Amino acid sequence: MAQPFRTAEGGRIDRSRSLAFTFDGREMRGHPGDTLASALLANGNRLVGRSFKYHRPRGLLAAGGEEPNGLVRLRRGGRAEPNVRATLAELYDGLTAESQNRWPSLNFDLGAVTGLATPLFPAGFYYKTFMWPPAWWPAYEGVIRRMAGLGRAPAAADPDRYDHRHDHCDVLVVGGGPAGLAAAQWAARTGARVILADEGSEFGGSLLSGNESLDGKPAMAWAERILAELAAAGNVHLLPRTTVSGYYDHNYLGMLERVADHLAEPADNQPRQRLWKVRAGQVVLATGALERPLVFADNDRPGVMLASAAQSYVNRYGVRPGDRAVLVGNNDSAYPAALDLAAAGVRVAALVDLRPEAHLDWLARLDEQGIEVMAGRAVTGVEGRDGVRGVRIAKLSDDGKGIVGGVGREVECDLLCMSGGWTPSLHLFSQSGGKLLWDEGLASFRPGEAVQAVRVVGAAAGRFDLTACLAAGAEAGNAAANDSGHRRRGRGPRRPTAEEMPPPLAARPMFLIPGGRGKRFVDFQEDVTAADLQLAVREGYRSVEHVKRYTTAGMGTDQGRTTNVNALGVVAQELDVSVPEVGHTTFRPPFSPVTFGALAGRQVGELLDPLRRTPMHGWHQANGAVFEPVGQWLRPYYYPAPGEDMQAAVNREVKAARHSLAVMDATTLGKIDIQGPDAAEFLNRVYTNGWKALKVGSCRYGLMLGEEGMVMDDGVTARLGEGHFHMTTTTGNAASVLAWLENWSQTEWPELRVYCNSCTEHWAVVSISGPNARKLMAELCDDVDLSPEAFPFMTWRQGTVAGLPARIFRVSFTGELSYEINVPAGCGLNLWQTVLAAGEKYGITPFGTEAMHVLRAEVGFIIVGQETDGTVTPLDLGMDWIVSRKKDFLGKRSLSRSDTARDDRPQLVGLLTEDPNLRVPEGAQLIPGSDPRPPVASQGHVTSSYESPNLGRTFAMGLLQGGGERHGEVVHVAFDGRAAPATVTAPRFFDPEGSRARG
Amino acid sequence: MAERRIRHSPLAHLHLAARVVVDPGDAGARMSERPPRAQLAVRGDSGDKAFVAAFKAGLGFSPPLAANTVVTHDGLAVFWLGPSEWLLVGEVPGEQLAAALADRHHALVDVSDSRIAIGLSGPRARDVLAKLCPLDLAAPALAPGRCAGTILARGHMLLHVLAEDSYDIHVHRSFADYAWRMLEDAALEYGVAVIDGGG
Amino acid sequence: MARYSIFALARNALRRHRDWPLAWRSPEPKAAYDAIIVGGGGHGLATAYYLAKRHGITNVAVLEKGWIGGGNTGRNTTIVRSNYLHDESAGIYDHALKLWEGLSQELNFNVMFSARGVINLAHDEHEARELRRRVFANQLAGVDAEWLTPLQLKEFCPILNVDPGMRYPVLGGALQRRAGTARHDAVAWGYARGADGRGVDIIQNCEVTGFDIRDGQVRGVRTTRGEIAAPKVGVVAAGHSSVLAEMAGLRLPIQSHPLQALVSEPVKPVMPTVVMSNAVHAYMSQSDKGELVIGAGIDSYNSYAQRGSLPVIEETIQAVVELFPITSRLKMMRQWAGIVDVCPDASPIIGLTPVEGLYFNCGWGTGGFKATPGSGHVFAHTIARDEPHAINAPFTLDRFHSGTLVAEHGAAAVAH
Amino acid sequence: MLLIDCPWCGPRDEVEFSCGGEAHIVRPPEPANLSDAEWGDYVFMRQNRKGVHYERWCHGHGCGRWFNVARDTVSHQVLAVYAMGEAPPEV
Ligand SMILES: Cc1cc2nc3c(=O)[nH]c(=O)nc-3n(C[C@H](O)[C@H](O)[C@H](O)COP(=O)(O)OP(=O)(O)OC[C@H]3O[C@@H](n4cnc5c(N)ncnc54)[C@H](O)[C@@H]3O)c2cc1C
Ligand SMILES: NC(=O)c1ccc[n+]([C@@H]2O[C@H](COP(=O)([O-])OP(=O)(O)OC[C@H]3O[C@@H](n4cnc5c(N)ncnc54)[C@H](O)[C@@H]3O)[C@@H](O)[C@H]2O)c1
Ligand SMILES: Cc1cc2nc3c(=O)[nH]c(=O)nc-3n(C[C@H](O)[C@H](O)[C@H](O)COP(=O)(O)O)c2cc1C
Ligand SMILES: [Zn+2]
Repeated sequence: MAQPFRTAEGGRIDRSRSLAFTFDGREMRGHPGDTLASALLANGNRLVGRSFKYHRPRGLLAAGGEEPNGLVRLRRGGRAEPNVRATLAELYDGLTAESQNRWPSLNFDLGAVTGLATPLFPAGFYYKTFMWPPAWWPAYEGVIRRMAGLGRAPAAADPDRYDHRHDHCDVLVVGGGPAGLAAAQWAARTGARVILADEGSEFGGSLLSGNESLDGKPAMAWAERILAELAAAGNVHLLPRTTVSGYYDHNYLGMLERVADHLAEPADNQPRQRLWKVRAGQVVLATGALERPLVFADNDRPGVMLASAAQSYVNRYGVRPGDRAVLVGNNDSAYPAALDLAAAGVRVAALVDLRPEAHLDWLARLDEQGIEVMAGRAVTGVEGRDGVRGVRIAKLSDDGKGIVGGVGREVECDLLCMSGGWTPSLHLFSQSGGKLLWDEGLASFRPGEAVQAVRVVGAAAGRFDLTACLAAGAEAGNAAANDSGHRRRGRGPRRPTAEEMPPPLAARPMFLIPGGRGKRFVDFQEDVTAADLQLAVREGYRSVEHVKRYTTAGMGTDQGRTTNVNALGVVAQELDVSVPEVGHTTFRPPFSPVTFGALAGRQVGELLDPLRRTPMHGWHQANGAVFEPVGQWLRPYYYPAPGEDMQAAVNREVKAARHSLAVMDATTLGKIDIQGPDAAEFLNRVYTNGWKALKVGSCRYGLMLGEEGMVMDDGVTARLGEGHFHMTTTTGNAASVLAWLENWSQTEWPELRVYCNSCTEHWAVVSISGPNARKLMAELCDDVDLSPEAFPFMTWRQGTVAGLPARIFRVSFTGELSYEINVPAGCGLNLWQTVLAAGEKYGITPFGTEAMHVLRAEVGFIIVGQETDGTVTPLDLGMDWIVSRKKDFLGKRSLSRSDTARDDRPQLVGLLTEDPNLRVPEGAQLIPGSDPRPPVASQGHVTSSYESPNLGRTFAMGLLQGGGERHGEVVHVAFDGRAAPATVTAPRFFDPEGSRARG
Repeated sequence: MAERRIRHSPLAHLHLAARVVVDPGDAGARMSERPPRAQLAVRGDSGDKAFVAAFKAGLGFSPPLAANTVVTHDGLAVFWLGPSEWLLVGEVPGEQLAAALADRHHALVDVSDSRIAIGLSGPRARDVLAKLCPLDLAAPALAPGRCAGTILARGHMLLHVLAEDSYDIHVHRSFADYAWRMLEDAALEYGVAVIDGGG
Repeated sequence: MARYSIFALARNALRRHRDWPLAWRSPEPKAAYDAIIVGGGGHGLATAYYLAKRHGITNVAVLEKGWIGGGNTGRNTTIVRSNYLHDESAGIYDHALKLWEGLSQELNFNVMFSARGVINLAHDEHEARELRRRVFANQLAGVDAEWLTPLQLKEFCPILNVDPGMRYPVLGGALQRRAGTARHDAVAWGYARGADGRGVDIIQNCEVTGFDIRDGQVRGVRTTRGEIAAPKVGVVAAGHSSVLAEMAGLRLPIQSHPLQALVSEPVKPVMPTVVMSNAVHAYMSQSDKGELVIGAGIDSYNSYAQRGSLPVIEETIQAVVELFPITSRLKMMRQWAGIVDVCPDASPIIGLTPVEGLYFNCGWGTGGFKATPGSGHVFAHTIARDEPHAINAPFTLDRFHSGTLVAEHGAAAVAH
Repeated sequence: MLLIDCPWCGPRDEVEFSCGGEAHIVRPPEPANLSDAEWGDYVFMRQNRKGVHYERWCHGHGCGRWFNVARDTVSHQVLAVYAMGEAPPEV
């Protein structure tokens, strides 16, 4: 298949191989080395997309990452990716791409009718209309939403893998053009650890697209030599296809490596993309400069292109972007571009120089090629809708603000190349905190003083001659390495010399070209015209930030890379101030859009967050447990028998605990070993109750408060020795309680001799509960006297259980006779299985967290985080008995604040609904009356609500205003428009004396 | 009842033994589960000379006092975890230490079952680890023989550098499955071989 | 003030949009005003608007150190809802929501308030309990709220992942249908235009550097553009509240943290509502322009730099990809941060201070955008009458002494 | 991502630490003798400086030690790191 616009020779493509691809279903061919953009052009396909707002036909403006128009949907199915820059999409065999933002097709787009009504759609028009009638806004909004947006998101999940990678280096060089290569070479020669990253598929930067020479040879030959040297050096990491996307605090940079995007799909186990997170000692930014478009009427027609892009297409890709070209520029760049085009067989109809005088040296060279140069003139209009057919060239007035001598002449052409000057690429420098300074000569910003350890070199620093770029790169690379403590021994690499170029002639900054009637686009992607910017200013949106937000200039996927400076120029002109007075908007990461998948890395799906497993986890799984997430743990929620629903299973588990024997995996409880002569004093300060009198061998329940007086955690702590305690915490708070203890002991009470060590992970805990618990224990343990007198409630013993060394705690969260058996975690499964086997005769039943909750609620035990929510004091819980009056403790003073001491605060109560079968939802509200219609002031809420097979009815607990004094009163439980009467009771429903647990 | 410990590995459900190969071939990463070892947490003030002397006496050699260092002696590795914290792994002289430290403020906690170690080695071991850990693995601070408490993805690890391309990754037992999966996922790109973790 | 309408657009189109009036003037500051508002964010501008409109106090200046709306008003994820837990909070946020519902018409400026619903997901029993508690509390307070099952959620938001095998499965969610989003910048501009049209001077690039306080009474402010006198000064400076308080010799219980957000590239509509998740920490909506607007968490340290860090963004996107798997191949287009004024009980402070004539409105933290109209409305009342409106009476500074906190942590953990 | 120089372990990434807010707050020795206002100030009022901020960090994923940091809240530059109990340095 022919590629009509492919040059006969040249370029960095592999002509020996041909690749097939499709665009909007049309089959075409290209070569390895092509991008989708260059291959489309080679096939004569210029129309690549429709614009955001007006749906104007658009072609390629650029050849690199700054491309605003050529955004396509690449690949299909779960691999479909919207908004891909065709200029960065490397061609592979079988590539499929689709155009975007058009319906039904790219050539015939109904959306373009909005183009007819464009006068009604100036900047910010939507703020001024769609307000009437108010009820219609959702409909208006629906239309706006459908018109806006660019590509379509894929409909299926992404099959690819993404990787993350940390790295550290002495010198990170960003940009592998001549300046960056020189910097990397010089830095590497010192032995420093160097990373060189470039967005492109090949290193070389602008050298890939130009045809400069170094030491009399093609400059790329030099580049290849340096690359070979760097590749061979052990201390250099070369990262092509890697965009440095963000420059964060303390020289931390984010980079996106496109590992497999140039392939049809990643190889097995190969990530598609990799996010690098680099902490760099020193950074050298050699990010180059971007050519600016010129702002004239209809400057967005397909076939209008940056001069450097045209050069890139012919030189790098062997593609003629047109047959007959006109070039227009305000600086020297258009001249070499004209020569390169001519050399590639493009007929160059004219070169239009905005400057009053042409560049004489270049003029001579163009003359040789028979190219007409027209100075003091500008392109003021473009013919052709779907592609350039000709341009209008008129004479500029002396001040450049008008046209003189009529509308000018029309020149036929199908390609218009423009150069509006160069903008150093300073996004990363600005992100690093460095200030940008306006440079009048460049008509752009250049880097000011650095704030972090960063240097800017080459075109990014506003230096455009090759020799100077190389010198600056070398110097910066060397200095950066020195600053990171590495020095070269011996002489530096030889500095190449570039061929002599004609001396530059000052550019003529001109942000707005007069004449013509069509729209003058400043931001191609966001469809923002000069008139939009001017309107914003006229309406009072004068800050550059307001202009941006009102017009959306610079807010597209390219973040206005090619257009920001032009926009500032237009705004400055309208405000009649200088550009630096206007200032610039903030550069933010990322430099180029970064795939969500890459940001997420491998922490998706089951690796999203650690899933903590107890030693018995596998058993629970194998035995059909339904799990509930508690923090990072998964805990058995209940164990349904075949055919059982949750309620039936829970009832069965609850009954087993009350009537015979049940067993729970309590391993997830937090456990902290506390040792030291001052351990008891320490506990006295962190718990509300007293600890000094606790006997060795005994346990005590404790409550911890924050300094604001609210319950933070609870648990049982045992005294193992005079200065030795074993504290337990709730599952969810294990880490935060340890941190809390460390915080106080290290920072506030360093004089207390105490050490806290987490031993949560060391112990597996099997908790057996029920009237038969002692019998079972007796079978498993023969070295502890289990009699109630010898081993009473709230004590602990060291012993051997099932042949395992164990700490046995006689504590109970279920209100039944219970033993919490702690064994080294590696033996946990073993103990669990032994207990189950031995308990079989008692019908031992494993129970999950739900049954545990029912059991503890029946006997009125609270759960921190359920009965409490960070606003509840121990007094609110009716736990005055645990609040010491004698000593100070954390949070104590807060309890006597005027509000906290009020007696009508929400207080914990029991609730028995009139209907014994009604299980009210947790969270339901408590109201005095029976009418739940709003507005009703709530008096509290239900914290826990269960069905109890032991009580033969439902029951609940709740926090009720002044509830402590309201036992016996009937209140209403309000939810979902209902109000169910319920009697307020004490929050204890079963075994009020607590004799069962003590038994 | 006589003691009869049967220890289960927190990685048992992964059936690693069945995957063990003798020749890892060209796999970039080799992973193994290390056998369980006794572990003891030791607390005391490294600024207290008498404590340090007693600690040394209890060990029979000088404990590591510099940050992120390990002293290994006769089957016992002593890891510096912090200025008042060490982890002993291996032939732990528990009673000897308790006796030696009796007069100084200290804490000894048996944490033998708290952590397990995953071995990671092979030509790409460092690359694998660098995916999950923010430390500069090439820095002198992590030369062979050093250790560091740090991050492994969203978990915590005690990293022990055995050699240029060989690490022991000590993780808490409940995180072992997560750590293994994360490491293996990170290593897939380079090829993974499960090898024997030694006895 | 010329009215905005489709007819005005058509008329102006004929004149090539040359004659649109200024949305607001840019006057030089006068020597004295009846009242000064410090901070030209949404809350400050709304305060000025209601002072002029409801209280007839028009000799007012809004002093803004940068550009109006450039603080958190211009950088928030625009979630508007009123389903807070406590009656005090529901009171002020629902007051605001009612004002939102007619705000475009009131201001004659389309603020694009879009009642597309806001969903809060529950991923464990604890979250489900807390969310349902809120639903029930809201039902009593007259704030619309309903509970959706995973299947109903999927229907309401088809791209949501409700696979029971998720690491943190979705157990259900609370939906407030009247809630939604609004166009944040337009809120500042609409109030500015409305206030300016009633005589308020909006003075940008004017930083307050000190207060003139004599005999316990405020007399005016010092600014980078000179001294300006006023017997009443209302400070609405969000992340900078502590800095201004210190100038006035006051202490606030506020910490300033960066709160981050990001947008994806614009895509065609995929996200019909707003989804917020606490356990899998992220929240997401889609703007009318097409970007997915995603909120992250706060960075843990105090900061006045409006920039955040990469790890917070990574975690957020991990959550987003988990909740919305089809977003994996979309791309982050821009990330930024705002400085939020975090109060210990996650509720604002609105009212009088020990200095006579000096009022503070702050502590909105991560969730004050939604309150903008209501906050401005009651703050104007507070300034005009020198006493709080019933709606803001609970939000005193004194509550940190008495302990009468309005603890909205549960409702505010992902508080936007 | 801040780089924080742990006094023990050396420079480590911010994610290894937790930030504990303002440093040098002393718990009142006799809380019972304080007024509600004085106690409230101790519990809730915190410096929130724009500029140099003295704060506490804990190296939770490393040595577990708390220490003090002087940091600029605008530039995020870490100006000093010093031990618990030491007086804040002039920066
Ligand atoms: C990323 C992010 C996401 C958020 N998401 C939501 C959300 O989804 N929903 C929600 O309800 N809320 C959200 N919020 C919170 C919300 O943005 C704020 O609470 C709200 O906008 C505060 O408005 P404001 O007018 O008080 O403050 P701002 O808009 O910050 O205005 C304060 C103004 O005071 C000015 N100022 C400061 N100091 C001085 C001085 N000395 N002199 C003069 N002027 C001064 C500032 O320049 C600023 O313009 C979010 C915030 C952030 C940062
Ligand atoms: N005649 C002129 O007016 C003119 C103008 C501009 C440039 N030039 C020429 O261009 C050359 C400048 O060399 P240079 O090395 O400074 O720049 P360069 O343009 O050659 O190289 C810059 C490189 O940085 C890469 N890059 C940019 N941002 C990046 C990022 N965020 N992440 C990764 N990679 C990124 C680009 O892909 C590119 O390869 C000189 O040869 C000079 O003569 C001439
Ligand atoms: C709701 C919302 C939507 C946004 N959409 C875009 C967008 O489409 N394109 C863009 O570049 N920035 C967008 N931004 C980000 C702004 O450009 C800007 O980053 C943010 O307002 C913070 O300001 P700053 O970056 O100038 O400090 C959006 C911000 C918000 C709050
Ligand atoms: Zn440390």
